[in-house]
Amino acid sequence: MKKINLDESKVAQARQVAGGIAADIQTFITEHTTVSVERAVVRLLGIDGVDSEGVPLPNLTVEDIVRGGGLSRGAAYYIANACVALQAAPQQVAEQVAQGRISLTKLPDQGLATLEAAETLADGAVAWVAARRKERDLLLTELGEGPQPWLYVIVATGNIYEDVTQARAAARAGADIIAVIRTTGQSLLDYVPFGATTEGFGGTYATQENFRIMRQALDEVGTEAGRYIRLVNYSSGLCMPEIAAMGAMERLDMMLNDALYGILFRDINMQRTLIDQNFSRLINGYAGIIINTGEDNYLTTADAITAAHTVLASQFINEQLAHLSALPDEQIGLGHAFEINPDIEDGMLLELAQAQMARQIFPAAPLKYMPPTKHMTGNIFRGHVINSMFNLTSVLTGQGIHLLGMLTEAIHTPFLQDRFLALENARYVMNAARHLSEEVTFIAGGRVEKRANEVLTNALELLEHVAKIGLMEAIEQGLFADVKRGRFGGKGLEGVARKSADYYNPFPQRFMSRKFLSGGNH
Amino acid sequence: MKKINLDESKVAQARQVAGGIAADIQTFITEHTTVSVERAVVRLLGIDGVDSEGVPLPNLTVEDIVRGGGLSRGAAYYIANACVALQAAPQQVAEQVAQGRISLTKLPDQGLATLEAAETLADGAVAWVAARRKERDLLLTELGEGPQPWLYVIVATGNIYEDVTQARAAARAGADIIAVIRTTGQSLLDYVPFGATTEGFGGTYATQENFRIMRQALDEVGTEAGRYIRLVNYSSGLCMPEIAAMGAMERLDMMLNDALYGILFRDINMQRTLIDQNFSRLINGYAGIIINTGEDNYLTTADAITAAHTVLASQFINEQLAHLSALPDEQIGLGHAFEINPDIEDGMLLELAQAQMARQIFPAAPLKYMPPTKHMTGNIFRGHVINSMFNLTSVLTGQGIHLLGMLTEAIHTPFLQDRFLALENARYVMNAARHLSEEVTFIAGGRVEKRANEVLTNALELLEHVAKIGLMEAIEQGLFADVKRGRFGGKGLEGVARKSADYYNPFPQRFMSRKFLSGGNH
Amino acid sequence: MEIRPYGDTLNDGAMQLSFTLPVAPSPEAKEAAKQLVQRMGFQAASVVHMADLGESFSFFVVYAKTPVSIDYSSISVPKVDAKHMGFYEVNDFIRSNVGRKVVVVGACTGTDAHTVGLDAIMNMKGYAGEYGLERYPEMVAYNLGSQVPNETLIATAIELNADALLVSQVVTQKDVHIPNLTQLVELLEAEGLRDRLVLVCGGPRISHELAIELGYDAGFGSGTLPPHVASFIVQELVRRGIK
Amino acid sequence: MEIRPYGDTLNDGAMQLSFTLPVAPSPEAKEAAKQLVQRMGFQAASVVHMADLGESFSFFVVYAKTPVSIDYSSISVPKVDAKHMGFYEVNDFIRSNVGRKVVVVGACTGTDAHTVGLDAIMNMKGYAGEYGLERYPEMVAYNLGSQVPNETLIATAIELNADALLVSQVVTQKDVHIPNLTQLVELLEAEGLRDRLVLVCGGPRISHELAIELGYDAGFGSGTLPPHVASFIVQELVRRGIK
Ligand code: B12
Ligand code: B12
Ligand SMILES: Cc1ncc(COP(=O)(O)O)c(C=O)c1O
Ligand SMILES: Cc1ncc(COP(=O)(O)O)c(C=O)c1O
Repeated sequence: MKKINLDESKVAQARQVAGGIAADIQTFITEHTTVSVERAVVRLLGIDGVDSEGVPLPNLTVEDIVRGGGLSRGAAYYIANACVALQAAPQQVAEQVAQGRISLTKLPDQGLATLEAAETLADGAVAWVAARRKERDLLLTELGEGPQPWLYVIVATGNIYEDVTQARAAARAGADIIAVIRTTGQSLLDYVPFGATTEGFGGTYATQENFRIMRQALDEVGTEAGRYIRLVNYSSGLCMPEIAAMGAMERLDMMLNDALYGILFRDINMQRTLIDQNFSRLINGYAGIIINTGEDNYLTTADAITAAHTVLASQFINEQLAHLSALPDEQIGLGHAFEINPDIEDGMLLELAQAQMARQIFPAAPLKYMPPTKHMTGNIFRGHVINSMFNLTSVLTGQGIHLLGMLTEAIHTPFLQDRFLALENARYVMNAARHLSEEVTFIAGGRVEKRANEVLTNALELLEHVAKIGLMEAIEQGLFADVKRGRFGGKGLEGVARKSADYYNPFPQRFMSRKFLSGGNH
Repeated sequence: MKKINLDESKVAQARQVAGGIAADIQTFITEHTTVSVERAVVRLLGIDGVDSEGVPLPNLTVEDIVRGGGLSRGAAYYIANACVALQAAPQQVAEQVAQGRISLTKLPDQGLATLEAAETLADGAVAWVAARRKERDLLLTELGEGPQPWLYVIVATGNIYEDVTQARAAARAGADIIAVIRTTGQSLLDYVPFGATTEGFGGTYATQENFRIMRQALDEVGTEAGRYIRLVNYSSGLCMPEIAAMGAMERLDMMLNDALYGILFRDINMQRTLIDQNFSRLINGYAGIIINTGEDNYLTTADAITAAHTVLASQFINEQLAHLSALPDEQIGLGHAFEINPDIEDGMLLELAQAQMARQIFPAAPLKYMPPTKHMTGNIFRGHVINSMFNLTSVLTGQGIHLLGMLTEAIHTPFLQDRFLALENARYVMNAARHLSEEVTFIAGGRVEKRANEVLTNALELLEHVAKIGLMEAIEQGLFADVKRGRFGGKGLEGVARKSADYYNPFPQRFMSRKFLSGGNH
Repeated sequence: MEIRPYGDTLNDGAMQLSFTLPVAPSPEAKEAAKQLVQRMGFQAASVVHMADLGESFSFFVVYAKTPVSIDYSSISVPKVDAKHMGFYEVNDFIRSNVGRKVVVVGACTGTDAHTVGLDAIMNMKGYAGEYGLERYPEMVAYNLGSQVPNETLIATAIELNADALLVSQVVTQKDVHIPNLTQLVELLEAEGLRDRLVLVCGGPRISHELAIELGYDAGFGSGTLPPHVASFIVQELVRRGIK
Repeated sequence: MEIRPYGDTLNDGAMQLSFTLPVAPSPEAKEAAKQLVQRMGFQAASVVHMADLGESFSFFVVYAKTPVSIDYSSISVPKVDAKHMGFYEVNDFIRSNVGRKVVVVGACTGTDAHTVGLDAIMNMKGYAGEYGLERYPEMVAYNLGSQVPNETLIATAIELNADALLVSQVVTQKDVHIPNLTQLVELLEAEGLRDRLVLVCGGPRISHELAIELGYDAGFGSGTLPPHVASFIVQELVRRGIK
């Protein structure tokens, strides 16, 4: 089954070095919280909705705590305390905060009752997430699912109702996974918009209501098509943990969720993102949500041949950080991409080497394989062919999550027909080559094997360097994606707080211990 | 280098059985001649042109001999005899025949002088063909050629001048080979039209002038592109040997030329075709022309999976018959095709098995690989993708001559843009996977290997059956392509004659002995 | 109901076009492609790709929006007017309504040598799981094969006392099929045979509409199965009172 | 010279189209596709493919012929009006004609985060073998990166005493780039800065024509290389007499 001989000692070494990098940063993470982590807590405790100005209650609530100097203690304590003090549900508490009638940090401490209330509320939230997870398991058993590589398409009209039409059509045409792309710029909003939305550019707002609408549509069409259809959104940007919480409650199945992406590609402050990713992954892990990391992005700015090792190095780091959030390998959809310049002789050999290498190094991960985008042009016919080679590479190397390339990638967000043609392309290629991966091996000492080992060696070197200087310093030096980000630069640093000794968050322990989930991991 | 383990003993056995079949039929062939063989002789001796009614002089000349009961003696004797008798060149002799001024069989025998004249004329003809062959070798050395698989496209506008434009454009876009498709129905004409033509349906008339026009255009564009561009036509149908002669004189590089195609697919009498193919191949062999056999056609009427072995069996027969015409392996472009229903799971595995099997069984032959046609539909996008898998299969299994699939195959003869897109498709795929064939092997005992051996076994069985009953009987029984043809049915039987004891043809011996060619077989 | 092409928003009119212009690639060529498409009435034309085809030709891919719409409720398509019957039904229908075997003669006429389509309809083994007409016990089917001159087809029809003629035409380049199909009707009329025969043509570019226009009783395109054809023939025979 | 699309015969007008209609596949849907194309003025329309996209949508591939032609000699394309100079030439030009370093400020403005295109023009390492503006010794280039509000760009331009602004816009869905590009011009005019700056925009869907229309001095599309932009900036500066 091993198609290429990799230097296994280097694989083990790289994993160990990455483990060190992750452990190192984890110390920092555990000592901090952020506004977004606390808003996620608040949401889990049952607070939702907006005030008369449209400002989300989770924001108003946490801002109230920040104003009162209570962020370092965590929102859970204050919400529970208010619930006891006012004999009200969290949502009512939040409404009173919104109306300016109370200030959470000013209410008298309710002692043990507060703690009990918090634990009860937390149990309720966690049980709900567990129930949604079980619901998914049930539907998966009932409806079944498509074979891997799962065909993943995006919808991005900006209008959730138009998205629904397109998503349903895609599911009927063979899609296994639907991602609702977010509108341009949402990742930089420090709040999550509310309600059903019909206005977005290049994508549709991620809101809890939009999640619900799409979830229902996919359940319906999945039942008709006899196949569970997975729903994806973005646990990424300034609201990473909040969206994880929303997704857990609305039974999303996957989340784009990367430890470094926001830092490098959205200039979000690195402390903020590193702390946020940890809590968001705790949620995703518990909810049975598969995360998709964003290593493909490295290859949109850098060259896919010379930067291949940065992808692998980042995958190791993402994997180790995910483990620290109790994400099992089966939920770590590490990203990579088919982005080598199509004009390069033997480019397919290199793509195969890189894809097969990832497959062997992360055998249990549902690898997320991203299509050619950078080298796509207005030549839709050639683009369609390049996508067919991507499809073949994917099925030949046993990828897990296969994001379909669009023939109009360089032109517009997909038309209905573009997505259909992409699905048709993949269905044909993957069906015709369904078991080819069981038939083919690469010769020992050949170009493919050499390339894979070369990438591995370079990744190990990079990781060793990062371990020496620490992850934050490495990012400051621009070791990933050629982008330099300062420790104190970027968006969202103001939302970071050091936890005080009395910091309280009832969720991590429940998520880690898999409370209410029978039999631990899955 | 052997990607799959084939039962080599079966390969050897199949080749031996096919050798027996060919030897058997060769006895019959050697005893006969046809009007078309004699018209080819007449053309080689220098007769061309048409009379005032547009009837070709080669036809008028040979008809005159037939009328005089001289066919069984062969045309060469009569032409040479007339030349001596009238002290005229062959062309002048033919003109006099056309004007009804002489009858060739009625001229007095000129004794030894006739024979001498014939030998001199034949030497002149053969030397001319040899010179054209050397010209090709020279151009190949000067200009070089593209790597295999050579990209082969067709032009088929019906108008030779429009064809030239399209051919030149194709060469610039990467084509290595241009085939001018013949107009519908030309294969059933028992004469070769004359002059430059602009009216054809689904193809352009094969005429010597059209050959010349296209040859010149390709030499020009090849010089500009720095790559020798090969020209193809059809030595097939009722005028098989004549067209071979024309091609040899005009430096064509390849000829569609199959021992059975005309019988099965054009209902040409089997005796006629079998005799014709032998002389046409003698010419092609000497002229350095690569023949393309037509086994792909079996898969347009029958299923590509169940009939795969008929392709292989026919390849063995074509190979053995070609050897009997002194065609070296390097000039035997055995045909096969990528025609498996694209909806079949693991269809690519079967295609790879069949293509790789052919590659290994005929290692020196420049295999002619034909694209998907039967399962192409009006869905040009899907068709383009299917063609990309065909392109990949070809480069992965080391095919020699690669006829490009058109995305509009089911719609119309190719538009300029269709051909361009096809070339672009192949250039991308073959460049990106250029050396993939050196990297990949198929596992022992796998589906691919099993399939190849299954086809081989079935082909051997079929050949053994054919050997038992003889080739003609096999065709009468419909063992090839499900088509039954009677020994005395079909078109062109009237043009067959048994050679008399004094039959004379100065060419076969010259062609076999490679007279005027340095170093024998290339 | 007015409908218009759909890209990603209802009635956005979005369409994809590709074509070649007989000029070498240049900014002017690209502009010409755009203006040409605009002159056709398209809006928001965007030339997303220009390629050099050589020999002073350029290829273009264009996305544009059409303001044209069409009233979908006004569309009506002439269809073969016959109840669809299966293999057994057709044979029963013949037994009860004709009372003798129905004679069908088929051919690929003119220079056309594409027999696979006609074979699909006629051959014993049939097509896509449906038996061909040769297998129908209440039919006698003769398949004359390829490149049959119209004259031969008619002579054979007379000789075999045919009830129906099936003509296949696959090559349609430069509309070669039109004169060939027309000539058959003219010859049949000249011979006074037209009314005595059910006349059917088929092929991937044949529509029922075109067939009617050319004087045929029915036309069958891509995806036709033997029972479609059999159903039509027998019902048409009975409709005409042919016994 | 009137030109028309070319399939395989001069002036045959052959074109390929594909589009979606918001109706389920049916013979009527296919006919609607055909009639729609005919209504657009196409002739000999042939619907060669119809596919079910689900949710009552159908996809069509059509080949048709257009009678429309265009006078190629009448086409003129507004082009960036500057002699093309290379890296060394540009720097020499600045030395002899400006006499000081030229300050260039670039940004991906609004919500646009596509920096690769602007980086290709500005970054040290350059693009397709050509150095970016940061490498030009006679230029001082500042790349503000992505998602820069127009206000920030202007403030920075003032602060750095910029000679030229480079604005990149890649996301064009629903024409988001138009108001954003327009707003920048308006803000610059309001500040009285417009005439003091060479204002350039670029991106894959930006044409010089569009740029001019929106009040820019030049626009650069796909395939632009750094020296194209540098050549224009310095010549425009000198043309305006900016020292
Ligand atoms: C197989 C094939 C061949 C084979 C034919 C073998 C044979 N014995 O039939 C061979 C290799 C011999 C061949 C040769 C040529 N072919 Co051809 N061929 C094809 C191909 C690949 C498939 C056709 C086919 O078998 N389809 C499958 C059948 C089942 O479908 P069908 O014909 O549509 O039939 C269905 C319906 O239409 C209907 N139907 C059809 N006939 C009838 C009749 C009746 C009465 C009824 C009721 C229904 C009916 O029912 C059938 C079942 O559903 C097509 C391309 C394509 N993918 O379509 C080109 C194609 C048809 N060929 C083409 C051409 C040009 C040729 C040649 C003329 C090329 C040349 N110059 O040499 C030659 C000459 C043939 C000749 N004289 O006619 C062109 C035609 C272009 C055009 N529109 O005019 C095509 C489209 C390829 C192309 N793009 O250039 N061809
Ligand atoms: C890489 C990429 C990304 C990367 C960007 C990384 C980065 N740091 O730049 C990431 C992954 C982050 C990304 C994200 C998104 N993207 Co994006 N992306 C692309 C992609 C694949 C390539 C763009 C590219 O780098 N091209 C290479 C450069 C060199 O070419 P260029 O930009 O054309 O630049 C040249 C010229 O145009 C010109 N030029 C460009 N700018 C300037 C400026 C000046 C002053 C001058 C003189 C010249 C000039 O010179 C350059 C060199 O020749 C394209 C698809 C494609 N293949 O084109 C989609 C694409 C541009 N993205 C798209 C979208 C919708 C998005 C998102 C909005 C999706 C979402 N909702 O999340 C996000 C959000 C980004 C945002 N807020 O803007 C759409 C835009 C659709 C449209 N027409 O509106 C595209 C077309 C993909 C698609 N089909 O949907 N994307
Ligand atoms: C990990 C990750 N998060 C998020 C995104 C989407 O971008 P944004 O954060 O702008 O929504 C991507 C895009 O590719 C990604 O890979
Ligand atoms: C061997 C051979 N000869 C000839 C032809 C062309 O057909 P025709 O003889 O009708 O020109 C083919 C077509 O595929 C062929 O394979």
